[in-house]
Amino acid sequence: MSAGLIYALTGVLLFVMGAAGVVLLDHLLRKILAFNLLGSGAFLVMVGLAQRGGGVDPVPHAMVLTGIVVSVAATALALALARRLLAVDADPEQD
Amino acid sequence: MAKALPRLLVVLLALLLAAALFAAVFDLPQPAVDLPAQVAANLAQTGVEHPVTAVLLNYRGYDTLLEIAVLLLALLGVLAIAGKPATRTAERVDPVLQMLARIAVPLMILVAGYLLWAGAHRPGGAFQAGAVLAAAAVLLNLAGLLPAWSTPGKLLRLGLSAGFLVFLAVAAGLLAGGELLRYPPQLAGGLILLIEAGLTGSIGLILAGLFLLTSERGRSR
Amino acid sequence: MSMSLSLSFDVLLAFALLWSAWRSLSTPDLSRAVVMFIVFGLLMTLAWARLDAPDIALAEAAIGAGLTGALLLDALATLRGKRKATLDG
Amino acid sequence: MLDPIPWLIVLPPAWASLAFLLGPGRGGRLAIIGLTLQLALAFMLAGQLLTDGARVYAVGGWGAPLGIDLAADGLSALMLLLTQTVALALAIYARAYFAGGHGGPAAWFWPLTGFLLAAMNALFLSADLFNLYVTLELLGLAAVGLVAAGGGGTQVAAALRYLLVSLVASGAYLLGVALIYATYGTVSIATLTPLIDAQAPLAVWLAAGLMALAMMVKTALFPFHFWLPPAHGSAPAPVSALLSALVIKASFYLLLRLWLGGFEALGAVIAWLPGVLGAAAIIWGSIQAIRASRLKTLVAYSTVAQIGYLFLIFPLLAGGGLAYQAGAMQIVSHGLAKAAMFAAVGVLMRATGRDTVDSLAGVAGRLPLTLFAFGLAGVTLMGLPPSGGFLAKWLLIDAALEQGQWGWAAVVIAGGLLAAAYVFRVLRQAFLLAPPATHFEAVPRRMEWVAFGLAAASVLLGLRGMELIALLGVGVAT
Repeated sequence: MSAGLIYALTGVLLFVMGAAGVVLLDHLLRKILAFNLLGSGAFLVMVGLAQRGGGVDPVPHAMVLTGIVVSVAATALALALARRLLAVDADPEQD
Repeated sequence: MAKALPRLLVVLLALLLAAALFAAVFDLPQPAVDLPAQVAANLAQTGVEHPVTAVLLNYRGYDTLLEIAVLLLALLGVLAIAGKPATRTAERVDPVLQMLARIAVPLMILVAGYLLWAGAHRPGGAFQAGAVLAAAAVLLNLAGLLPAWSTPGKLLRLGLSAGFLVFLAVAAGLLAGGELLRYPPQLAGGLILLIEAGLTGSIGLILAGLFLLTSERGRSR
Repeated sequence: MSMSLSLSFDVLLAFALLWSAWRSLSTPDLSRAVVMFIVFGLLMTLAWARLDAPDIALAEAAIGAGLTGALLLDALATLRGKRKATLDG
Repeated sequence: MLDPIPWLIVLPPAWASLAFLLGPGRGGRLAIIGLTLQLALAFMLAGQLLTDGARVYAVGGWGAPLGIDLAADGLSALMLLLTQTVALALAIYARAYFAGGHGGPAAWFWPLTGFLLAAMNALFLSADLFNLYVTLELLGLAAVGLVAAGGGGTQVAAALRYLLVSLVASGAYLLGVALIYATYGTVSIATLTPLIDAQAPLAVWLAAGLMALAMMVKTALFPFHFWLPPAHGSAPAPVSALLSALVIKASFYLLLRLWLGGFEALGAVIAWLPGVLGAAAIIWGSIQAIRASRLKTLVAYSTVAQIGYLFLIFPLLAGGGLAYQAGAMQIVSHGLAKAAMFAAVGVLMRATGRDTVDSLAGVAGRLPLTLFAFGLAGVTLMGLPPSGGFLAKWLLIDAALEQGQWGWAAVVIAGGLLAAAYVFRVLRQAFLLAPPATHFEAVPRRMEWVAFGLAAASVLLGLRGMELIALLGVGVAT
């Protein structure tokens, strides 16, 4: 078993954990955490499986770099929305 | 109680998916296409020596162009929902944190410069450099040395979009003379460095903005 | 020998990743959850280094663990503050 | 000769970022100039494809699988034409709708819309699975930003739910891409298509399942439609129109592209499933639309129902008849009709100052043009001749009967009757006499004319069906 395969399998479990978490958890912040786990899982699968034979493949590296940036952008937007929702709920005049 | 059954179903589905994926992982054939070999074979024409940078800014540079648009878009989204800035009472600022920030921030700017320059030959590049710049801005904010932002002015908007605009201008310029994002090999190194420099600044500002636009720490009224 | 040693490190790291991920979803205290998530991000940095992906490791450390962590902590502080304000008010 | 393909991708983000530079509330004129150019480019592309056949464009000059390829065929040209047409009309509408306002939802409408179009144009032209992932994320964030803009409580709640659903779906799609790359070493659709057959390893089946599921969720197919009515129902009218007419079609387009491209050998096994879900969507969405008390909720549920027709084509694709053409026709006619309907609803809400169906009494006398537009759009949704909707449904029924699958034909007919029920519910209310003290706000005439123009186009589309089917005949370049 190669390192790539170990991390790919870890990625599978992280993805599944995150997906179930987004559906099952109630708190918005937890849903956002769960989505990030799901994303990290997919990234690990991508790089891990491409390198299951042991070599290094720069193509998925570049894809995951893109993915990480997309994911932080989405997380920031989600957090901003969550904050706004709470601000509106707490103080309806802000609407 | 009524929710227990669907929840159980979700967990079961998740486990089933995990099991199927495990089985799939152990049953993979040898890929028909050997992309790493092609990446290496054409590296000399890309203008950079580091294969990841070659993929990111030359072979698949179009992905990166769209990705910067994603970042800019997230910032736009945050701007679009911003309400009236909430006011906060004066923050206690930790003097140790403040001293740390004064020492660390110049260092971080140096590191960002190095990462940008290093990207052509070894690990590093615009994303990492921009992220370090953003981290420096966040640290300054936490130390009470940089106020949070409200609506950005014209100059800041220019800074935020400059990286994307430079990238797009290079793309359009190359397009006018040939094909979208097709660098002439002798110019590729210079153009990629130009793009990366623009991206570093804008990525730094955008990532910092995602924090500073939502944070209420020391927001000026 | 060193092969199996590094593989056992990988297995250990894999368990640490799964454990921190699980804790960040399951621990009842939200701020602990965020801290566990930042730990997860740092462990991911190690994993990328083990996968010979230093570019991703750098980005993960700065963006994944650093910036996302700061965003989450700041959001948490605001959520706490708001809740307190509504309770007091 | 000018190549429209790269310019269709470069133009929208260019005017979007310039609009951002100009500042809050600015950029409307820029958008209309940009969209006019884009519409001309889309027509040019369609003309070139009709004479020279489908085309591949290698970004960066590398060519797949090393670089990213773009591909234009009849279906992508049709989607591009629809998108630029509807967006240009809605831009004219939005200029009037947001006139005078620089804050709230108007502040960043133009840059957000520009990036939304950038994402759609890039998506319709991409032939690379990972590049498509980036366009999907771009599209999702732009759409969420547009829904949330202004920051009202219900909007933000709807946007957050929309964002989470969209992100999880994108994550599933990305995992699918990772599995495909692990199996074949490439993400280029053209390289993959000949490699995938029914003997493909389990990873490819899982990838196909994950990606198809992701696209069904993003298209809001029943039972994944739950996020759509709040998001489309709470946004400002021009935004609802963009989302309902165009955005959900983008993920459907991708599903169709994957189904007919790489995954054709795999899809045949479960083609009945999207069909059944589509049938359920038609019935469920229509019933909810009939019962809705808010006008925009009614129209949003009508979208849920109309999406269902798109999925009826999957069980019919493999057999005889023109199911593929029916699907494309439904995309275009619903796109025009739903944009018209939301535009009309925006006028009605502006005039009455209320958003319930019951408050429409007396509207017929005051806003006959807008009501006529609503009715014409309704004709398309019901599938009455000579509308585009009629042609789409007629082709569907024809394919179903030719293959002996008469059940699908029955669903199409039932859906038409149910659509008539909710359309006439609105019209009947509008023809009632208004209570004596009712006050109507004045609404810019331009908004009424845009709604009417779009609705008329959706009806007249049926007369130009042959041209569209000819364009669709331009197959994928190899």
